[in-house]
Amino acid sequence: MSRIAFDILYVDGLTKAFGGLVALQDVSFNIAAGRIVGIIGPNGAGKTTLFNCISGLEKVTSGTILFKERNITRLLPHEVVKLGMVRTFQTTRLFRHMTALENVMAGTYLTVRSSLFADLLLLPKALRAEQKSREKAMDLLKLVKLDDLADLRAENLTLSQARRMEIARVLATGAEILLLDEPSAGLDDNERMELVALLREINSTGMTVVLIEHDIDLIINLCEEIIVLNYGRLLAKGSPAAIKNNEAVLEAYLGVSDEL
Amino acid sequence: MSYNYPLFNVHELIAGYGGIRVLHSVNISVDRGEPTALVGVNGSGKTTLLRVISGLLHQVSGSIEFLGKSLDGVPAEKRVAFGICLVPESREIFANQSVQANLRLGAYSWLSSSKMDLYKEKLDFVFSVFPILENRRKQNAGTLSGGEQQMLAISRALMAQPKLMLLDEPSTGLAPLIVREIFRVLKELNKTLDLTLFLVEQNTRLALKIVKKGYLIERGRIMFSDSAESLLEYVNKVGFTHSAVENK
Amino acid sequence: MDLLQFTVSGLTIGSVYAIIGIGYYLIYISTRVINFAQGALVQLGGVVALSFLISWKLPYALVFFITFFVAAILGIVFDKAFVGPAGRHSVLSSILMTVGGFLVFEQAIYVFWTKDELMFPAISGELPINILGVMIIPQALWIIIITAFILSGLWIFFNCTVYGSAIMAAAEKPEAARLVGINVNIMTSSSWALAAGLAGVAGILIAPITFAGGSLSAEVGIKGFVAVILGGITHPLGAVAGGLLLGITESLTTGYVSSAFKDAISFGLLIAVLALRPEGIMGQARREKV
Amino acid sequence: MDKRKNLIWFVLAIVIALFPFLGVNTFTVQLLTLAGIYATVALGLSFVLGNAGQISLGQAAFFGIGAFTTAQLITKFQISFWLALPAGGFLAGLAGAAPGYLALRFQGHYLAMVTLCFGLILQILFLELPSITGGAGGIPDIPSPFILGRAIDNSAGAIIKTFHVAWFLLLATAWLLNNLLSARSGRAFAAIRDDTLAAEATGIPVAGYKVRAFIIAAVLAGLSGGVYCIHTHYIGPEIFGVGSSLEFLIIVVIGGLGSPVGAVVGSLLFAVLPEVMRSYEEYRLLVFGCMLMLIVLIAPGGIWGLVSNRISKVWKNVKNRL
Repeated sequence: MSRIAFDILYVDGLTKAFGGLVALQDVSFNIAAGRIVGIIGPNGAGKTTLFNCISGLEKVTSGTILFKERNITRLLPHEVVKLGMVRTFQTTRLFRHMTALENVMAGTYLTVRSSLFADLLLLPKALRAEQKSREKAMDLLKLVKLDDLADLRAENLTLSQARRMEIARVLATGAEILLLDEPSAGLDDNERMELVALLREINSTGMTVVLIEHDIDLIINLCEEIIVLNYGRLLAKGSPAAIKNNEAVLEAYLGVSDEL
Repeated sequence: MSYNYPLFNVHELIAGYGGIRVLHSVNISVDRGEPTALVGVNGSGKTTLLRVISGLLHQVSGSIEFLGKSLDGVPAEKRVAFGICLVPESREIFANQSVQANLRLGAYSWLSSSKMDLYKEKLDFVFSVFPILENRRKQNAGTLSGGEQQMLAISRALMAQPKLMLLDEPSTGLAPLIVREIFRVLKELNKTLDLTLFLVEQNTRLALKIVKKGYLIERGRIMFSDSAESLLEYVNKVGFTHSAVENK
Repeated sequence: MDLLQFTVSGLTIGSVYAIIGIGYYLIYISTRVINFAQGALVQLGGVVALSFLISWKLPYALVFFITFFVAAILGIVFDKAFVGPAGRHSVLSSILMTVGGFLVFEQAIYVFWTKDELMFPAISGELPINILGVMIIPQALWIIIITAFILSGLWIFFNCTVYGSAIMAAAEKPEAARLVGINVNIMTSSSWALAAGLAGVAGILIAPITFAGGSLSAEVGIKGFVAVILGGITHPLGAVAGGLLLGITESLTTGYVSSAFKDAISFGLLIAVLALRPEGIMGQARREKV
Repeated sequence: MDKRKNLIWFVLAIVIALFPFLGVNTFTVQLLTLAGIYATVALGLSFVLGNAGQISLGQAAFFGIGAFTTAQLITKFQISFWLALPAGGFLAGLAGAAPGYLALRFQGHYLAMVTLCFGLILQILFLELPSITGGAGGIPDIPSPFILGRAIDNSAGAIIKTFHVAWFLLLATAWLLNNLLSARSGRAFAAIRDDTLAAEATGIPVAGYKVRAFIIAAVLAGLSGGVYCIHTHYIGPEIFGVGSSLEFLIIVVIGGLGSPVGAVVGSLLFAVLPEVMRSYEEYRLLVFGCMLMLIVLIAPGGIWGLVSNRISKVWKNVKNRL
């Protein structure tokens, strides 16, 4: 597979403090376009806070975030999405009164344009947009194997279906990089394998995927590169094999072995 | 020390949130006075198990027995009087109240005007365990440092006169020195009081140092249980992924 | 001397706002609900008390206690039977429910008692007393004294008794409260009872000034809400600070600007303060966890 | 599918056009005119609460702005009703942006309170600015645009024409709103209602849509205010206070949140029921208050929610049997 060798995401000296509590301290790393990268770390290591900062949900205390060589440190969440970076959340966040299809159609908001005025009067522009959005959403539902559940209300989806629908929804935004926060949480072994296959397939189209995970097996299995956070600091970054044998990572997870 | 009879038994426990199952047929048995640890990476269901035992979460099926009696239908606030106390991971101290008020609330389940002597005695005991809390007794609990908050959380549980203390990740977010201090105290308490520790930890090596027996949990299933020494050996061998499948 | 006069009358009405505001605070911290029906409970307090005073000829002090208990029981029932179950659906449901409660309580008063504004006897005398050049009606003095009494009582209750401490613990961290053996349901009911009871008592205090039964006392109830938001609904002293500030602002506006725009200015003040400092004057900012 | 939908709108238009000529007495026509006016306000409020997931407890204020603007333009400036009506809607929409911007900072209970205060402020201004609103006396003698040269007339022709204005306005706004809800913008509103954070993370500019939702609702309220003033020929400040806001809230919730049909059902009920049980007038609001509480408790979808559930069940049964 050919890869474009440029850093799609570049984080430099990122620090985030909540009052006196420092959640992230001087975290720097880069992610090459087209990669599939895992972020791991013990509870409270700052993984989700990192995603919140990158996606514009939290204001950064100091440091810089570059996305496609553009400074996005101070952008609002929907502006970041507009540039091509989307995220999911630890708990599934569905538009629960809408069908699965409508959820994904909502994701096409940025990619299929219309206007409030056209929508009000049902002008041809609005009808065309509707058609296009529906087709695109249907394609994505096929990709995540939910096309037969398109008309089911989102609140009736199972957890595994809901997570796949979320992935379809974020793909619909025309993103170039996906940030997934614990996509496998609560899934059983089969569903995990399906998820891994799906993420591989998405990645094979050139999409960059970054995921936070508790399931270390899944990460080692899936990712080309792993970032380890501990106490808000970058502890290690490297290939799965290197991370597995890294003494610092071992200690972060298992604790030190000296006497009490 | 002899462990003659079981303190609590978890039998074929299934539990979760909404439609999501977190625990699948968990079986655990802990003898009185026998400190036990439950280890496993985060997200494997450790906290959920503690929530079920303490009554904050209802199981889908299965049962828990405490001193031979079923805990079915006993709400969390009543389990405290039975002698079950949970020290939650986030400490959950009452930040807007003073240290002493927090400790007094710890004794809520048995405190009455006729038992003021016992209350004073318990308070003195707790202050002897963690002298720093005595200095801070008038201070708002929210102003304590992380380590002091953990000490307060443990002390508050001690005030309830528990027989079983469930500890959820007492080391989270604390500096190594303080972690060691707290673990030293826990080991002490287990020896001197009629108190059984059931410890949930990510910091596996440390946890296995102060207990006799350990359970390894992975994705909501108990993989196996063994003496602390053998479990420690196993964990050191396979590394932090813990997975029996992956590392064979 | 005008300034002093206005300040005193501001303190009087501000005290009542504070008492009502504490009710909003208690209910909010315990159940995360703003009880829009609180104003109607103020109104109800006045009417109930009037019935006991006039028809039953009960002594004033006793009427305070009876009214408190009537309102308190109403508060518990309203929460357990209506607001609690509705709140499980959504925030909107709980808002609609308490707004509905306001309407029902208010209309019930109009239908079953009276639509008129009724004269309500003051605690003692009507003739103003001259204190240091400031003319004060006895009722104003009573209001300030009783408020001080209630506030210090509440302070002792929440800071020195286990029960008060347990109510606060259940409000702050319900799960942790259960873990030390506190029955959280009983504690939230206690909060509702205390809040509703205080609204009823505020109704008695204010009735000699605003009349009982009219819509004025309901408006006082809404002002109590403005007060607590102004002061900060997450802070125990927010209602007191907000209430006194609001009372004085109103009375100065009435004195120096115009009484017609008094309310418009207080509501505008609220919106302005909220826009600049959403957590209120004394409140602490909260962070939503994602 | 779309053709069938268009047919429904067409049939509704014919029904509205013919209704007054079907031998109904003028009193009923007037009553239904009022229901149509309420329904347009309710449509907007239902949209804000049910579709956009925001809260407004001061909707009557926009109704008032529309009514006072239209009435003043007609009486003081002798401007045609047809120009005055959109002007009222425009001003109301402008004012609606204010709570819209407040909604960016406040949610839930706070937003409820802030909009309530907004309504209270305008209620006071309506009363205390006599040069604009006529003060406590209000604005009397608002002429019907359908009778030239006479101030007040309850001629049958004018009553029927006012009915047509009210209901065609309702039909048109319902059509527009329905279009909106079935298109891209509608999904954006619904997404914000269901999960604001996820909507933002999906790239929907939440702030803009919140403001738009309030403006749309305010315009609808403003336009119906304009129709209201030529229906009653007199407007006073008391009709546009927080009490009326609560009544609109009752209409919307009882009818069924987020559904245009629900808004109409609620309005019909609210206008007609008191006439049916006239001898119990003083119980009116008590009854509606109790209904509000019961609906919130046991049927959050409102009366229309219950009915439409029933219909779709029956429809399924019929389909299965065929």
